[in-house]
Amino acid sequence: VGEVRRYLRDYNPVRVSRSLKDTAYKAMQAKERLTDKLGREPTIVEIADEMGVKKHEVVLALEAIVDPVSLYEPIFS
Amino acid sequence: MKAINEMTLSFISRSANEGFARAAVASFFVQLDPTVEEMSDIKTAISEAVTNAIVHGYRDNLGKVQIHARIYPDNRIYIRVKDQGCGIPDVEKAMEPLYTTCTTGERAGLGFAVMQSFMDKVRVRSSPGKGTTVILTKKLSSKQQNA
Amino acid sequence: MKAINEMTLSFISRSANEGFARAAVASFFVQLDPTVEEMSDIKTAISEAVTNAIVHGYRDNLGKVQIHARIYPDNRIYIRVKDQGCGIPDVEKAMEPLYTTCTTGERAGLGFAVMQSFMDKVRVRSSPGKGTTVILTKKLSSKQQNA
Ligand SMILES: Nc1ncnc2c1ncn2[C@@H]1O[C@H](COP(=O)(O)OP(=O)(O)O)[C@@H](O)[C@H]1O
Ligand SMILES: Nc1ncnc2c1ncn2[C@@H]1O[C@H](COP(=O)(O)OP(=O)(O)O)[C@@H](O)[C@H]1O
Ligand SMILES: [Mg+2]
Ligand SMILES: [Mg+2]
Repeated sequence: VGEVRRYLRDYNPVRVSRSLKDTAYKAMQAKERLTDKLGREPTIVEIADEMGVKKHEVVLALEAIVDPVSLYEPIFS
Repeated sequence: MKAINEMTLSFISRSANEGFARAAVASFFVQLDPTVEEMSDIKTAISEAVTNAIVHGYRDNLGKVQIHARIYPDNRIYIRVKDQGCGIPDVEKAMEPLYTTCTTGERAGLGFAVMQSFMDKVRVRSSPGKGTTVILTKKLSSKQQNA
Repeated sequence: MKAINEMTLSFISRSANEGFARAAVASFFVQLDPTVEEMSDIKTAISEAVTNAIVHGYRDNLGKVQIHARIYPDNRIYIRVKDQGCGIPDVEKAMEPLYTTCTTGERAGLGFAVMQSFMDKVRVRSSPGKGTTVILTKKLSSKQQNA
């Protein structure tokens, strides 16, 4: 039983939510680096190029770290 | 001026779709290569408009929210958020900062003020019982200007 | 089974919108918190379907591409990509791996094969002169199973 439990725990494929947060964190670091280097705010495409990812990946990643506006409709589950 | 690109998005007024709408619109406008700040301003304004449609327009029911977005050759963006919800009896009053019909204390009455401060122009058309349309426009700084 | 959430997206068949469509659909399905692999499969399949609409359906002109996406309570997703372009005379043949009408050598004729390998089911309806509809479905692993 312990082994099955361990297997289930280890078999934990990376979820999009986590990978987006990782990307967002890297994007914020790239943004700071570029701001220093360029002396101005970099564009999203410049950040994506710096990271070697597509611009849409940066957009979606940044979205994942936005505080959601509080809504009082109950979230369906 | 004729738009050089446009898209339309429609979805159910579920709260889960607020983030989706914001991300989808951001994914559309990234072709203009904005900065993170510019994009964040646009996203914040859209959030407020979509949230209003969901929580006020369709207060007691679910309905459709439609977003139409356009890009003009001079770097102007156009966003129209439309609901067929309860409508606003007095638009001018609704747009006053701190005015809210929310009685639970959860909303600050600053949604329209936020849209106005983050976008160049905010237009609202509404008829009670028929729905509300909010039009947001903004001219983005072009890449040339940033260089 | 009734969908618990759905959205519709429509846009012009410009190549700039392929990436947008992929990102927008991905951001709709983020609410299911799929695995990175599942999301990448979905994005790849959508890319192929949207690219086909843009490059084959509207080969010689611009037109509208519509995407309709649904989420079912059992974690099944449904994606319909529709164009009103030239249509496909022989769908069965078109779906054969390596079959392509592209003569520039740019396309490998593997679009439908890719959709089929990344999604559970691919259905295609098409009439010459009227357009093509591709329906992709897939059941995602639920969080509970993996937790
Ligand atoms: N789409 C809408 N449908 C119906 N009423 C709306 C809509 N948008 C705004 N309102 C009304 O305008 C008021 C002010 O909106 P807003 O400035 O966003 O503040 P808040 O949402 O915090 O109440 C709302 O309280 C509501 O009464
Ligand atoms: N939306 C569409 N409209 C018209 N023809 C299409 C469409 N999608 C696919 N086709 C036809 O089916 C063929 C095979 O498609 P696909 O497997 O994606 O390969 P490829 O795009 O590399 O040619 C295309 O070459 C084209 O003739
Ligand atoms: Mg509000
Ligand atoms: Mg193809």
